[in-house]
Amino acid sequence: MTDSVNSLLPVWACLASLLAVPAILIFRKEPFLREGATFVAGLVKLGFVIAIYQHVKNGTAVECVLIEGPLPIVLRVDALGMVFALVASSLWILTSLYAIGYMRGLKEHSQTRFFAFFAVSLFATLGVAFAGNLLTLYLFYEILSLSTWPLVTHHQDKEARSGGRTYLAHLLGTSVAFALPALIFTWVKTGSEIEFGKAILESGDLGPWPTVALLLAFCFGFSKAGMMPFHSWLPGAMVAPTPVSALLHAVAVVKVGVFCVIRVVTEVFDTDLLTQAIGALSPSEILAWVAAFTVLVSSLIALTQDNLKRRLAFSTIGQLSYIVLGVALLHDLAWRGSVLHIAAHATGKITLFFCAGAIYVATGKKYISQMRGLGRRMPITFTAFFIGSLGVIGLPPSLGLISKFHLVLGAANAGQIALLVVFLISTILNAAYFLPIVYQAFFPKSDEVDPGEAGAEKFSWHSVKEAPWACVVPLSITALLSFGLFFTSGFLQELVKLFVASH
Amino acid sequence: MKWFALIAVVITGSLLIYGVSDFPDWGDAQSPANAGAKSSTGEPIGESVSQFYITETGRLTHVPNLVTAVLADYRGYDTMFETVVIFAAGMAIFAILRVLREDKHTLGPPAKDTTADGDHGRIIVGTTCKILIPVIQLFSLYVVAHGHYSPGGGFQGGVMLGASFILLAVAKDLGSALTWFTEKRFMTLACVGILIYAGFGLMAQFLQRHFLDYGVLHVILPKTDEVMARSHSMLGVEIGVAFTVTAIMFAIYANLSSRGELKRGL
Amino acid sequence: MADQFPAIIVLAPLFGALIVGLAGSRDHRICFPVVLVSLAVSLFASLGVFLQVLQSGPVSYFMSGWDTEKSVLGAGIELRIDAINGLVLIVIAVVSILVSIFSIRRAGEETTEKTPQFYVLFLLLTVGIFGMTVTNDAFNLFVLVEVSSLTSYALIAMGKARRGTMAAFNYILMGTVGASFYLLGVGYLYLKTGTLNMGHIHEVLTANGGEIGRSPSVMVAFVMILVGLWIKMAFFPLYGWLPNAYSYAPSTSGCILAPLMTKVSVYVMIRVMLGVFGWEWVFGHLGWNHAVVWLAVIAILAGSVLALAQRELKKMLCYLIVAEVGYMVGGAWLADSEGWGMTGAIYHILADAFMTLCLFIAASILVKRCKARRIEDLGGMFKKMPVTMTGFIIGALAMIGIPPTCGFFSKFYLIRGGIESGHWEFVAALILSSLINAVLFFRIFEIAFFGNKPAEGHGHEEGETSEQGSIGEQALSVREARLSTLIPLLVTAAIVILLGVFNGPVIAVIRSAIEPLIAVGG
Amino acid sequence: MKEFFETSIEPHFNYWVYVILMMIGLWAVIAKNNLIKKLIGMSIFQTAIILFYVSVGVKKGSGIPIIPKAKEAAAGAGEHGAAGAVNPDLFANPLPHVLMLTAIVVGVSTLGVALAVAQQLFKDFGTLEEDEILEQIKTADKASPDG
Repeated sequence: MTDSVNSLLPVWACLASLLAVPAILIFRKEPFLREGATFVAGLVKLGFVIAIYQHVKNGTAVECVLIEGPLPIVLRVDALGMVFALVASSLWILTSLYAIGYMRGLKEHSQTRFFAFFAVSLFATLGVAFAGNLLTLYLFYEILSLSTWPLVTHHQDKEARSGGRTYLAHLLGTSVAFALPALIFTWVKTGSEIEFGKAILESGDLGPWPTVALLLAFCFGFSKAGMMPFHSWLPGAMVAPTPVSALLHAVAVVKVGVFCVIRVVTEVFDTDLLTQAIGALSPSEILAWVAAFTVLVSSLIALTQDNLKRRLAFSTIGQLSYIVLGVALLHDLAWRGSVLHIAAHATGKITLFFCAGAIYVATGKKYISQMRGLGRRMPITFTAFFIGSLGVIGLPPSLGLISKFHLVLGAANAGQIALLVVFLISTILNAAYFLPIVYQAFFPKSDEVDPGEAGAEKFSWHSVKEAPWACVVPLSITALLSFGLFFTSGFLQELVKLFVASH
Repeated sequence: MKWFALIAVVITGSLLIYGVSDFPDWGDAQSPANAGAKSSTGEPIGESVSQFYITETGRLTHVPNLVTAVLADYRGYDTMFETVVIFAAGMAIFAILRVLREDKHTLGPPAKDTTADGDHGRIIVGTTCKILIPVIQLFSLYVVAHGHYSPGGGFQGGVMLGASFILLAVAKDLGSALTWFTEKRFMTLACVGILIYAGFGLMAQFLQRHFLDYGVLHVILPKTDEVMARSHSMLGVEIGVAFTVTAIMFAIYANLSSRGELKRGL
Repeated sequence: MADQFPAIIVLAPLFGALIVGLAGSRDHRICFPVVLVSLAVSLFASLGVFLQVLQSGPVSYFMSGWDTEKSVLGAGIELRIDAINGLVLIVIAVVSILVSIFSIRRAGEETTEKTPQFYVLFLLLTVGIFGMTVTNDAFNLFVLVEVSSLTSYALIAMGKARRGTMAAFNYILMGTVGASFYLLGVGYLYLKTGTLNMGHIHEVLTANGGEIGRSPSVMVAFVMILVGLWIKMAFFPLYGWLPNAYSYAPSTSGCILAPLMTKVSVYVMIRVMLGVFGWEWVFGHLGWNHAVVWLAVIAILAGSVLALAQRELKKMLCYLIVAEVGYMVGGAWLADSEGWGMTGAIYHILADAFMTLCLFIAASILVKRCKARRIEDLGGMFKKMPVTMTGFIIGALAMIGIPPTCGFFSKFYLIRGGIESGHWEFVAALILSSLINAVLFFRIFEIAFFGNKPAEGHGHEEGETSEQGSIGEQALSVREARLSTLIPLLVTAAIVILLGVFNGPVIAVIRSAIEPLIAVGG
Repeated sequence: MKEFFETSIEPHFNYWVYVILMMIGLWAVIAKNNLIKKLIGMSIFQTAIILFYVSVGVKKGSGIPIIPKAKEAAAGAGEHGAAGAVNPDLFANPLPHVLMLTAIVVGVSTLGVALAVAQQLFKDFGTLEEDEILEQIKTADKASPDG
């Protein structure tokens, strides 16, 4: 157990973005002030998060009990939450910048609504990161599902609506049907104990089969983690504007899902519970194999996708399951890898999404097959794309290397050779679905003009320029971040060690 | 529907009969209802309310008619709401039926012309009513006032008083009954009746006692003690009840018979 | 003064009704202030008495001063307020004040010159509901049930819709049969116990090892009372009167009836179960909890599925009420040893009153403003009536059970009760109904957010000026509702959230009140 | 049969009658098609309960619950009984009568309101037969679902 201090800082960190909502609504006629409000809120939020970091890095948790009673609402920041909060709040600022460029570049409608719900969803994301008990976690999880729905369906057309329906049906449906009963069951089982900080369910509380059922109920219930078979909301949600896909479906929403899974595995179940034998397997191994299955299948599906954003979506599903898989290994090194991979994948994937969006803004192209030779016209974008994909694949120099290294080591040390192989195969698959894009963009095989395209649109490659600066700058920064964190990952590693040490 | 009704009736009926099977015999003076519940060993559980009423009412209220005493004093709160129920019914019928604006669409077919009976009928009926109505009204006042000593009271007297107006409306027509007993008057009277009732209760509250605790009113009523104040106040609330009942009985008749137009009667 | 609070709660609206009745027809403008003041007095008295209860336990008030010193128990009529009905009283007062504010302009429009009569009936309805909640006399309860029923028949039949009149007629038949069943049950009890005071009846039934309680006629009495109350609260097989009655009633009537009538009936059922027959008798001797919980499960599912089949907004909400009644009855009958189900049911009474009110006010505004009886007519409402829709969404989220609204927490406690008592079917039904509600309401949100038909293409618009863009199917004349209707809506929405966030103290109060009742049974 | 009659029916004769009366009323409420007949059934139903209550209060050999010279009796003159002032066995139980006075009033009020609603229905639909009213509602629904 770590020490803890009482402070209102977590509350302010959460509220910073929520308080921006009225400002955004008030300035709905003044785009500059409106987006200014978003920025200010983002900076303030990051400031608060950094202020909390000063406590957390010393191993003290920052706690704030909002409501007491049998169902308390508690914010409590520990190292794990800190990692996630740092990632989410810093990337929000960049995404806001990018969103301005993207939305203006495409002259999107209802921008006020967009920015307002964006701010709400960040509020919920930090709420999840700082949740001090299962109930608070669930509460912010649901707020996040609801506040991102208007973002996903932003285009309001038929495709967006059906995407939105799938989105809600999966996220809300699974959380109510699986996570909520699991949560209440835990609450009942332990006599109203749902606080994080030590294992909620102690060894001997449950038999092996109930453990498996409860574990899977939690993991499928928090279906933002995208584990198969409850993954199909993610590709569906790609109909959203790219900044949404970037922040929410590479960073906030999906990471909230895996974050919840990490919390559940590490805080709800005692390790003894997860290692009870059921035949040849243990509950954690069952979870690991579900995740491994997801990793492989989603990577294979990603290979077949031509729509860039869909390919990224399936890649995300795979990467999320990496993290789940790492957690399920129940090994220190693997846990460190998992948490680091949250940051690594976030920076890498957000770069990739930014690039996809920039390409769309500049050319209107969505499909990979249309992007041949585009790298020469948009060198910055595609260089960033390359760096981002390195991060996701786990090649040096990127944070992804460090996280995957830990994961692989963890698998080896835990004696799970089969799962180690899964990691390796999927890394190859990752490379197989990312690198050709970059290759084709820079070294087109055929001529620049695709004959099929030319007939229809008379599209001229020569007119293509880089996307507006507001798009290019953020994606450059995130690319640099992904690159730079490889060298400056020390503070993250410290946090991760703190997290692992506390369990 | 018939089959459903049959099933419902059979089930309910047999359930009720099943409950009847362990009732005490009819007319048993020692049944729990009449003499208080007793355990199998014959020990009483709590005190019998019914026996308390019979043995103590004389001492506590000086009212010979136990029904009146229970109605207006012990369970006076119930009775007040009983009056409120009547009042509510009057208001409800007004709210549902009353036609306030001349609206051609809501007008039904015109009521039958009652003069068709001819003048002979009118004269006989009219004369009889002239004689009967004052007698009825007088008797109803007696019933109200004498409720302490004989069967009677506010409800019974009020209904009779209302009936006398209804008789007038039936015998002549609604219009002539309404010329004196106008809508405004009977609606006001209905309110005033409950106000009298509740006012007695409220006065007791102002004198630091519980609602409807008439005993304390002896400080207001002249020449009374605690017990007689109860007796007198009961008369007061009975009069209030009579007001409301009279008014609403007539209101119900007037609205129903003229389809809410308060013009022509039946 | 303070010891008169229990009587004042009931009397304030009564005198208000009389004043409105006397003076209202001269000048309609005095109606509303009188209504507001009298209800505010009731609220004040409710709060006062609730504080007394918290400090020094249940409060008894003997009408006509016939307390146990001057007479025997049961000779006079006793009002009795414990923590649970203290809470219910506050809810009733708050709900009725909010509805009265909502009705300022509405009542005049919907009742054409019968405004004073409307307010008289409105206040008498609250009198009846308050009275049902405070009384400790089984027969007095019947009288007050009739006061509230008669007024609600009239409030429903006042509307112009002829289907409303037919619904009111059915309601009268069902309601009268229900009340008569109740009366009959009380008669059976009186026959066996010789008293009408609920506490006294309980004493007699449990005395000497509960030998009187074991007789068949007491069982029949319980069944009669239960069936009577089930009709009043529209529990599953007996719900037929409710949907049409509430959906075709004038909106102000619907808004006061829907949140209060069923909820108070459920409270009365709980009071009869715990206060008259007792925990041990109902769950130990009778032991029908499995059957009733299954019935509740059917009620929940049937209500939800029927709601799904509706295309009219208000009717959909009415079927949801049927489902919610299933929640409460089921929760009350879970009979887990720590009484979590009962706690959840009581908390849900409070929560559901506000949830229903929130949705009904919002639905009434929508129906009125844009003539949108049907769900499809709500296209683009979020743009045109953002405040109303915000209220609607909060109410809807509470119905679905999304934290931090009160609907989530009540479901939470109910599910806990289900798990502890091993009624997994009830847990499953609750979750399923949550999911159905989610489908139900998000169908509406989608239409309200984005218009009726999907927009053509991507809806790229020129800047901010044309934000309404792709939605405009409805006439643009639809604007936000009046302040007098928005204020109650928003206050209700705020309560829905606050009651959820601060559920802890409420639950603590409920627990402290029901724990002794459970302990009595052992 | 005779034994059954003597042990079950005879001592409970009033109660049997009330149940039968009540079921007649319930049958009419559910099964009759004409709304006024339904209301008549409802009244029978309520009246049956009144019979039940009044039967509860009966004591064999007692008189009406009016105690002449109440004051003197209260003062302890002991005209009627040995132990106390008044022998309760000589007077019928007043409570059921009071309750039924209330129930009668409630019944009358309900009937009044129900008749008003029925009259309104006749104004709206031109008939008081339930099936015809439902038919009209159905056809109106088909014509314009919002009506």
